[in-house]
Amino acid sequence: MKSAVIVFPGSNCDRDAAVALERITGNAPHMVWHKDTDLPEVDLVVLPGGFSFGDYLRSGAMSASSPIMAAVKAHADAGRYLVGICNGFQVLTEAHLLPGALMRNAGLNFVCRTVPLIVANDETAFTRGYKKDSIIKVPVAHHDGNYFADDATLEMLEGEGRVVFRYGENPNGSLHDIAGIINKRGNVLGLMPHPERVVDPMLGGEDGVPFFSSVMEAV
Amino acid sequence: MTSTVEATKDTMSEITPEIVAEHGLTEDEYALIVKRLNREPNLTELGIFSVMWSEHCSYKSSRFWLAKLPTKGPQVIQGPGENAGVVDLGDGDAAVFKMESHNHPSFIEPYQGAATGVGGIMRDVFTMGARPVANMNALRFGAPEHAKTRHLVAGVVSGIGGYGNCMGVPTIGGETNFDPRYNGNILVNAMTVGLARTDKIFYSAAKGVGNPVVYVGSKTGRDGIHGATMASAEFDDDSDEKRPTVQVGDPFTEKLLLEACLELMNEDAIIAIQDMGAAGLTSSSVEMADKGGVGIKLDLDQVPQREESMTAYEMMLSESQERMLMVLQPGREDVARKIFEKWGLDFAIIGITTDTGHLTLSHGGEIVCDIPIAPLADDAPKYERPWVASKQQDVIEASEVKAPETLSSALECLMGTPDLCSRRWIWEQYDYTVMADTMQIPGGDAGVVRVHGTQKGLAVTTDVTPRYCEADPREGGMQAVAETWRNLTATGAKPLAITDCLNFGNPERPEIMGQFVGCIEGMAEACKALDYPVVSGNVSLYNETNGQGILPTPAIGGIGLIEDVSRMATLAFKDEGDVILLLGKTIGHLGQSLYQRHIDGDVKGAPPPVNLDKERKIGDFVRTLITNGTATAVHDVSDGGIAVAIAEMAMASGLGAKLATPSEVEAPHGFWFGEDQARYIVTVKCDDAHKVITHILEAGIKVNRLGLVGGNSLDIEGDAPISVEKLKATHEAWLPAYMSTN
Amino acid sequence: MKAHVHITLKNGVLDPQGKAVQNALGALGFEGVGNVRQGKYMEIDLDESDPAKARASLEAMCEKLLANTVIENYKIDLEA
Amino acid sequence: MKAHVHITLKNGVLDPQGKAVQNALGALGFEGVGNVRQGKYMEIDLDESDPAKARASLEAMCEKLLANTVIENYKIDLEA
Ligand SMILES: Nc1ncnc2c1ncn2[C@@H]1O[C@H](COP(=O)(O)OP(=O)(O)O)[C@@H](O)[C@H]1O
Ligand SMILES: [Mg+2]
Repeated sequence: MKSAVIVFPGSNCDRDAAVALERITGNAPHMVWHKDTDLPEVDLVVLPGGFSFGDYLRSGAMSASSPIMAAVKAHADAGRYLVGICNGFQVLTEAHLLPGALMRNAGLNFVCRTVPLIVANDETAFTRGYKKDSIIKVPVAHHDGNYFADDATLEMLEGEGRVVFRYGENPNGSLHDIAGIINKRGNVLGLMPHPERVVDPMLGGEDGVPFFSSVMEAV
Repeated sequence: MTSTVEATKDTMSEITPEIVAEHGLTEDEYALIVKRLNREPNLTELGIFSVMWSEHCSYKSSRFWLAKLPTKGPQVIQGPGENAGVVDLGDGDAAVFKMESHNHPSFIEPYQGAATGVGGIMRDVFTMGARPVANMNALRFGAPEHAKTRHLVAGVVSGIGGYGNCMGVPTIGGETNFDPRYNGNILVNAMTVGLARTDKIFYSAAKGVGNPVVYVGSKTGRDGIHGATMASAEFDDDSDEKRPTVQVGDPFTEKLLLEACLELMNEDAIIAIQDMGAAGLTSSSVEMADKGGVGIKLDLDQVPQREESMTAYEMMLSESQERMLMVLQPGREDVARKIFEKWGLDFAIIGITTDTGHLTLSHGGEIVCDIPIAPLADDAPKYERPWVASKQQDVIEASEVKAPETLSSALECLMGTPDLCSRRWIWEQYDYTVMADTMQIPGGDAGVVRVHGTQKGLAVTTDVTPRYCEADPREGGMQAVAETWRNLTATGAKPLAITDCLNFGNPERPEIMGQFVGCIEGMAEACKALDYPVVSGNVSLYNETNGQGILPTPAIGGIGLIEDVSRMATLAFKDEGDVILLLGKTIGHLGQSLYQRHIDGDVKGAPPPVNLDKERKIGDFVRTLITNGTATAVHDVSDGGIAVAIAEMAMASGLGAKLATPSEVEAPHGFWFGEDQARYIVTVKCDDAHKVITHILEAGIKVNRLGLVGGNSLDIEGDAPISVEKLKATHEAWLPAYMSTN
Repeated sequence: MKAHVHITLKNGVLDPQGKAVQNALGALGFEGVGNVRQGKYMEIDLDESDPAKARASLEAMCEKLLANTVIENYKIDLEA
Repeated sequence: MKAHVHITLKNGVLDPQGKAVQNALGALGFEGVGNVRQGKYMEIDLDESDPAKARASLEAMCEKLLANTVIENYKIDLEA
């Protein structure tokens, strides 16, 4: 599988994502600078975690209008896979590639914690390697992870099975305990927890491995 | 252009004794300046002298004593004197690290003060070519009941997180204390460890004449002017007046600066590089020139400025953050400019190195400063301040301290005190897993990060027990070093070197100076005995309000190397049936213990004595038990004694233990809560126990078999058992409850 | 020309910060504090001197970047 | 009674957010954008109906909680 990681100024999980992708897929991803306008031909694009543009104004807002984003949208429109992790999820909502918004955590503090995550849908390209309703342990580390959408949107997400991950213990006040959602077509997913940080048994588990290997099998 | 400073003098306000005093200089110091210059300085020059000769920059009260610390060893690549210390990790890897205080700014504006402290220490590390891989923070707050404490804790913690998290550097540990002696002067000490290649380390000595001096990073504003002199002044009740000197941190810009600097360091372009920290442009340019033995000429009109009509004085004294000064190879300016522009940062050539030995500044077409560099740096005043030794305290026998109703009730009480409760509320606000190399998260003996792409681990800890330092500065200084050594050892790491942050009261008072001297002597002795040199550090004096000094707090930051992270120890119990051993001798020393403080009600007496030979022998032995795979869990014994150590091992695992007090013990509370040094709790598999005990005894080390891991409560024979769950609930409760009340 | 832009959360969008402020004010002993909503306020200097053009340009800025119109409203005022 | 509170950075205090917004607007192709300063804006509902009392109480709130007076100024407006 070929992949690319977009590097925004202030991204800081770009290396973590690259290490995880190389470890699991065997290929090092392309690292693409946000000012570029072309994407290499890849199967998966990752918008990594971090504090792009310092999280100033709103998390993900400035990145969402970066030059590379047109190519990222085209990649998604072509049905290829796109995932946003943490800050990447915030970018996806700001770019309107996923509905809703990520607000300040209900407790107002940054929260770094390994949380139980429930796999709410195991039929997506990202979660086929998990079993529905199984509980995996994945760290979160964010300040703005409190998922908000209006009632109609929530109803739609639930009705269409688009809530992919739910918190077992909600760390941030997200509505419906939402930790990750997918678009209607099933190729664009955003989640706040960091699967790329749990792909090595020495570092607190491998519960993130199926996330990446599922996509690899899907392509 | 006029060529002498004399010509501009009459446009400057005359230097009055009041102006001299406002700059924190004594009359004698001013007289010395006039003598060295052979004339009166103008205001800009006076400002420059005042920051360079401040306690913060010149270490005038401490230099004499700092020289007593051992700084050498085969592992040391760079000792004190550079932006940070450097030690060898083998295979071409080096660790670059330092700790620094941001006490006064954090008291005035906790969020920004702490944030810019973290930003500053990270710059010290990446200036040397290292990518920061771990942050630590050592915090001291006033009494929980004090009106300001909660607000300060909230602000400091979110400031540290706000900066470190944005930089993408994991914060993997620290320490936190509360004591009324910090009511008016909190301590915020931040430490950063970075990784570099031994052949790619960058230094600050400006070499060569005619080389371009380059400014990069953020623009200069009127931030923190006189921050460095403020950091050296005592507080009084109208210190609110000093507020505008607070700087606002911009971690996003610093992240860009980090990436841009590391990118440029891959090119052959930098001769010297120095961050602009305290005293900004002044200290960076003077220090670079002084170390390289050259002069420097700056054209202040070229300095990127955020505000209009800034004066030379303001530009030289501004402490705007996120800036660096570099001397480049001539001809490489464009390579550098391109990189900084890519990252959206200011880049300006603002000067040139010269052969004059002078710092020469021009502004608006006039020379506004022309002073020899040597007196600014090397010839700064150095004081051997008078000191008196602290009074020796009597040793208190355990039998003189009242026994608790039950050991378990005392333990439960202790685990819920501000001194021993869980710091989770703090460290969950820090991203400790970013960079995906964190092997031990906060909550253990030391934080551990893997050296990226290798099997090596870097263990990091910070420690000091201020109440011991006050009761006996020398023992306290030794103990602080020994405890870091022990915490590193408990993970299986070989301790390599330390950095320090020496926080004390007003050195002009002989008792305070006596504490300083005692602590340094104790530290020096421990460093020598443990082959554990000091490679960097920082001194923060005048932590005093209305004549009340803080507890003497020489915070020590230690780092150690784990050769193979698959052979690392953690403190959590592993399996039912494992045998719990105590290594090291227990007398039951309760003087200055937390038991005394919380159960008996009064802290007094001598602190536990430190025996460095034993410390080393037992630690080395424990490390082999870890590296040969025999130890299943390890934890050192410190605050709260054996009972607390075992409780921490139980809570981390959810497993309980069946324990018994050794038959020869006369005062069980002394045994379980005494804070005797050089001890570890080690668990081993039941089958190995006999053999291990024999080996320990053969090595001449005292060992007690305390019991077995198992069940879900801590159960000391003859005492009331207590469930691990209950202990954990108590342990986790205090801090979040405290922080959520108003 | 100077512009003042207010960005506020739409009705029905939850406001964790406003809520926390409201609670904190109560805990500090301030009585009779009802709903608190927190928004952003920006002062923007513009070269443009024609008010109509400035407003049009500011609207575009708000739509594209300054506000997230899924959850936020904006209001533009030009300094006379 | 409803109050509007503006909290802005004092003159000379670095505003990283405003600076980043200014750069981002430039990158998006908006021309002639000068200085941008970002502040907070709060709407607070109060039971108090006496304007003088409301203002006094709001001032206390700003001093104690809403503004960080080390680096920020505040401005209180009461809705008629
Ligand atoms: N300010 C802090 N930041 C991060 N971690 C902290 C902080 N304060 C305490 N900790 C963590 O809490 C644990 C307990 O601290 P402490 O009692 O000082 O440990 P020890 O007795 O082993 O030195 C340690 O793992 C430490 O790293
Ligand atoms: Mg310890």
